[in-house]
Amino acid sequence: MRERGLEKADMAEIRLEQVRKDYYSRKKKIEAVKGIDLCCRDGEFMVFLGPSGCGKTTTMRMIAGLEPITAGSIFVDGKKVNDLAAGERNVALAFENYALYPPLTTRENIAFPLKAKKLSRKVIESRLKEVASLLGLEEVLDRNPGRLGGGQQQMVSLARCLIRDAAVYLMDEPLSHLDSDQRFQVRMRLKTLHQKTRRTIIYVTHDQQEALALADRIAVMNDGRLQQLDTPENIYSRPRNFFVADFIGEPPMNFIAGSLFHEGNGFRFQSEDKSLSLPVRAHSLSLPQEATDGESVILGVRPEDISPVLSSSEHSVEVVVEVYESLGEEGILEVRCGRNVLVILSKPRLSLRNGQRLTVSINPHKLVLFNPQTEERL
Amino acid sequence: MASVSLINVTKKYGRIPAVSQLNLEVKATEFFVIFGPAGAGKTSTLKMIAGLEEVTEGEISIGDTRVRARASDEIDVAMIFETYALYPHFTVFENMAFPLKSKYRKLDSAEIRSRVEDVSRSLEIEGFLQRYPAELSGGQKQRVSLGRALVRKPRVFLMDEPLSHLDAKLRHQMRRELKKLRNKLQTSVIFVTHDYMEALSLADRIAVLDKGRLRQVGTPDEIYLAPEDVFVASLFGQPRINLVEGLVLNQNDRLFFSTTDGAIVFPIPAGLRECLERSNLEKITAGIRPTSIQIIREQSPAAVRVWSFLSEDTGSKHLYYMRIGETSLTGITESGGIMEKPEKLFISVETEKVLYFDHAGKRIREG
Amino acid sequence: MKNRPRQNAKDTRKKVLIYSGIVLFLIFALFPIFWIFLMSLKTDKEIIASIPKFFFRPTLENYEAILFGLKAAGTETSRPDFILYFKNSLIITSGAVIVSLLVGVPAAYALARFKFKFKEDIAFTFLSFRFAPEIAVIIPIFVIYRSLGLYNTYIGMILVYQLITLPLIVWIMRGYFEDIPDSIEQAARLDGYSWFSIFRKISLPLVKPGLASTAILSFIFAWNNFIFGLVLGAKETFPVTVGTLGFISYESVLWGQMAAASMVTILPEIIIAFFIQKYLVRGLSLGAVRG
Amino acid sequence: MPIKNSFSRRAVPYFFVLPALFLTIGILYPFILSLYYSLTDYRLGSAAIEFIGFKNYLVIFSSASFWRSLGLTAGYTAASLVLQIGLGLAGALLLNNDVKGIQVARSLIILPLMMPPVVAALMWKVIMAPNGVLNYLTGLVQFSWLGTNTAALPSLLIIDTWIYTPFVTVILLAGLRSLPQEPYEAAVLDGGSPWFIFRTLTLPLLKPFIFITALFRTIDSLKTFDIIYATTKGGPGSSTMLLQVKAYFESFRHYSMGSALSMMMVLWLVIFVMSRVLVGFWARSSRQALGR
Repeated sequence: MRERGLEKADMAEIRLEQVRKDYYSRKKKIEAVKGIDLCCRDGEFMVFLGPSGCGKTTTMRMIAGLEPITAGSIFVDGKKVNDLAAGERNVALAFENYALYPPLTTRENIAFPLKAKKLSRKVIESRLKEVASLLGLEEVLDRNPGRLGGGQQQMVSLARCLIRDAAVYLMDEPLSHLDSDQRFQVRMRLKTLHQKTRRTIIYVTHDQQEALALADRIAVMNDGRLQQLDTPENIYSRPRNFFVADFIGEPPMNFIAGSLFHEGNGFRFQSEDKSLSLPVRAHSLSLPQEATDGESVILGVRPEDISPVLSSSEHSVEVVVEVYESLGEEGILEVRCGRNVLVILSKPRLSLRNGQRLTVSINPHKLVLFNPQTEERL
Repeated sequence: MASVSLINVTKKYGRIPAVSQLNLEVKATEFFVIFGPAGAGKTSTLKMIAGLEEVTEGEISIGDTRVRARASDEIDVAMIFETYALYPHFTVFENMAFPLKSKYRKLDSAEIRSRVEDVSRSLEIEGFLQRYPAELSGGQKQRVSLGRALVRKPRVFLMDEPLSHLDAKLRHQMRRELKKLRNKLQTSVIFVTHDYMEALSLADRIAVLDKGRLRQVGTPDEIYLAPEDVFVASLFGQPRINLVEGLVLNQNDRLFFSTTDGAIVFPIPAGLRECLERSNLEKITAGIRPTSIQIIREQSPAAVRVWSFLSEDTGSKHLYYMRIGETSLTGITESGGIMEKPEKLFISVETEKVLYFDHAGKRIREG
Repeated sequence: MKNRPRQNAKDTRKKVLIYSGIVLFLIFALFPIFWIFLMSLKTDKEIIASIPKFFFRPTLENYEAILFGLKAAGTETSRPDFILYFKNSLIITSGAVIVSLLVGVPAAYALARFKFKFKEDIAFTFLSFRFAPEIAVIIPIFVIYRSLGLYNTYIGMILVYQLITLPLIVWIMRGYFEDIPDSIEQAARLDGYSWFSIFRKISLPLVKPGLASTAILSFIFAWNNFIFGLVLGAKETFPVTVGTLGFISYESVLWGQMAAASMVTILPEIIIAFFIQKYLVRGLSLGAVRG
Repeated sequence: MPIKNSFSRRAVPYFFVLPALFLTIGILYPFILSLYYSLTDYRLGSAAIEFIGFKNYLVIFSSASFWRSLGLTAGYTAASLVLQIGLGLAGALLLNNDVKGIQVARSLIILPLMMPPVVAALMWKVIMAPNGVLNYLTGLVQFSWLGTNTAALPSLLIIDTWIYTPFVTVILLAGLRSLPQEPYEAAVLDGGSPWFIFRTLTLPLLKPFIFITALFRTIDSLKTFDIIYATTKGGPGSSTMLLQVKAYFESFRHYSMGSALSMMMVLWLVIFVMSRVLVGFWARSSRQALGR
């Protein structure tokens, strides 16, 4: 083995072709992953994002070789690895539940993969130092995992993954047990490390913020299927379907059911209860090529694209304040407009009373329309 | 509806004090949040109010009755537990009816039924009344535990991190629902949390605890805008407030803040002058919230040149991690696009929003 | 680990090794029982045959002999007493378990839930019964029983069997009670209930499965006891364990009947043992291992 | 009123333990009595009891047969511990493989454990009889396993091992099944060999379970009585005369209760010390297994 630090070692491109996973629970077949095709490029930071039970962890475990693949193929750097055992695939994995070796000290835990490969003590020591300082673990190296907090244990697990010289680094919710301060810190370091070393990373999380912040590309998954694979920016502003739009963003996107009517060279959207009416023109994020008058659609608009205004305009609506939260950095406003409830991200410390009437303007450039049947974006 | 007062309350486990010399006065119908990091003594305080834990020293009273240890059954407060604490062998209905059947209430079954049904309708759990807790999702369990407290119409509600086990989306949504509910509820609520957003959103007043000691009591605005010390300032806001050490400079009879290496210099508001001069402070710490840092693309007189080594796009916000000399800063903007690689930027600081702390971490106030 | 993707010759070889190991282990564990079962179906002549027989014509006469006292061919005496011993065992064992439950379950609850003075000392005292050599206690009890007239009585036996059942029930049940989250009982306190009603309405129903299995396990342990019956009882109160030994006397050894008696003795235990398998580990280790 | 109230609240725990406490005191009384009798010349049937101090102890300590008995007991315990833990661990590792039909094997293995030791011993007595099936299977002719001086104790060990190995297996299996799966997955991914993993992971994690079984087995082995009474009754000669058996004959055959009880007090002390030691090992290994 060559002597080197944490810089990138091997080329690695991960390709999944129609990968499926079924398992049986009480004789009932459960389809955990229903055919996934994706390619994680060499040096890419890819995030698998989705709610719990969406198949993201299962997919990652199949890449690692910890779960047999029901159907389909997985390629690492062009080589099919379906039949390789986990130990032979040269992948490193940081487990969500740490998976530390309790009888060993932190130092021994982190060094374990290198010791198992019988690297020289000098190499182990120098890499250990580098990883420990990256994750701020120098102080706890001689303690056993049981004496560390959940966050620190998770750091140790991450360190044990990063110290390796693997083709691909898999990380399963590696920041989930950190407090929010640490999470910002480690997120920043991880991203900086990736920008420096360009290792191939597949990162699993259910936290959309984390995904947006870290990923080169995000694979949004739900119900065992890939929903969208794209850059964070596109995922956020051009969600392919209803699920992606709803899952990404906090507070989540507002959805209003209604219909489209022709107007000028565009359309006018009217909500079902007629309380809300907005022009939808070419500058919106989605515009149907053609639509019959009265075609039902779902209008989506993000909370930060609605803002209280003083005077009404073409893009404004009248609403009634239901709840106003001042959260320091920002304010969240929940308002009612007919039968629709809208959540608005606003400035903090507005003086608003419950039941107060308010005019809000909706950014016409950021409107998204969905087909209510297919739930796809128009 | 009753006030709650804690006078010099201390709680020790063995010799280790979990709560020391705590004085709190919760007014009737107030929504009072006890906030602090893990190990601050929040839950111990709540359990002492409920009579579930013995008070080592001091006195707690609800209305005009003094709380005695081990007399939790008598004191008529309702508590919502972090883990919900539903009775696993009872249905949802039986869970909610249980407090109404105790010897202190003993309502007749028609009354019990109507109360349970009313509350479950308002919480939208009327469809689950015959289910067992094991068959419910986390959010539903949370509602049932809320319902079990609401049917009682107790004098005080105690809530121990009731939202902490919900996933982020549901948690934010339930927080707003709780806020709506709170407007209807004319009862005092003592709510324990470590989530600063819950504290700011829900509270009439917040008490910040640290290692069993009270750091500050105040309205959410007071706590956020005028924190007593560095500790309180850094607990509220995400990412957390930038703490920059530096010196007070006097130039042309105006006071300036300058980092020790002189890389960032900005004026100190005139109002603080008197205090700074009186206490003769030289070394101070400036607390700059990430939101008070503006990223600007071009040079201007007020601009500071920084090296931004990383930026993150989290949808509605952009985070910039920066370095200026020996100082690290984090900034948030609502827009600005993402940098592909590290680059030089200019920032300006909203100087009127900067907080200043002395060497002991106390905030320097006007006058 | 469990399902490695690759299926190859190495895996097959490993499987063969595992299976042969398990089979060997099972033979070691089950052959004696199997052999005695065969024996109980043989005539005494077949039993003492110099070359043991694996194939023979089974007969139920040993069972008839011990259960109905019928004189079987080739045997000198019959032992209808066995029924009495079986009944004795049932009475003593159930009695001991019931007394231990009534007394031990509340104690276990207190040890699990409350903080009070001498708590750990009390708990350790229960446990120390398990450590003491039986003869050390049995001699003074023998003396006391003689003077109080408890010797060779059911009550006396039930009392002395507390040495077996009480520590078992207190220690195992303590663990089950400790498993109930504190907050559930605290919720019930705040809902306006006294400790006694909480014990009755919340805690006890929640440990029901543990309670049942613990009762069964202590039943088995009591049933298996030998020395108390041997020393403190006589024919009227001998349990089956002592009774079975009676088939071997100086005059004769009734092999077949002894085998049949053994089978009848262990049958009820084997049947109920299957029902509490899930809880077995916990019981066997007095709650130290939460299997 | 408040004072009384507070008193009754404090008393709640004692209400729960009280019945058990009474019973315990009832049981404790004979324990104390046995300690007292061991300091007397008490003989069954004789009316007068004289306090003789430590004379009984002095007598047994100067008696070769007592030391021999104590030695046999210790040797028997040590041997059974090694045999049973070794075999039990092997069995547990075997049964921890998730192959088809394993559930059945796991259920069957507990059968010997459920059996009264006396009955189990009787079964083996039949099997080990000179014309028994064991001789037939091993090809020995008219060998008396339990009736030969040198073979009797090892034969008892076989019986003991047969009865109690399932106990060790069941507990260690539960231990193995309770070990977290993820560290093993991590170790496999990290490329550790099976032996490396067993040594660095499995063994340290399993230690607390091993010590807890060792604790129970040690206590029970030191007290072995039933299986010896059912088979050899201490013979032939005194080759299987473990302490409790010796004390039984001393008291209920020779009626010298005082002397028997003094032996039991010594045994009790040995049990107490051994269990303290093992509990200490157990606590330390638990801490290590939890990584503290």
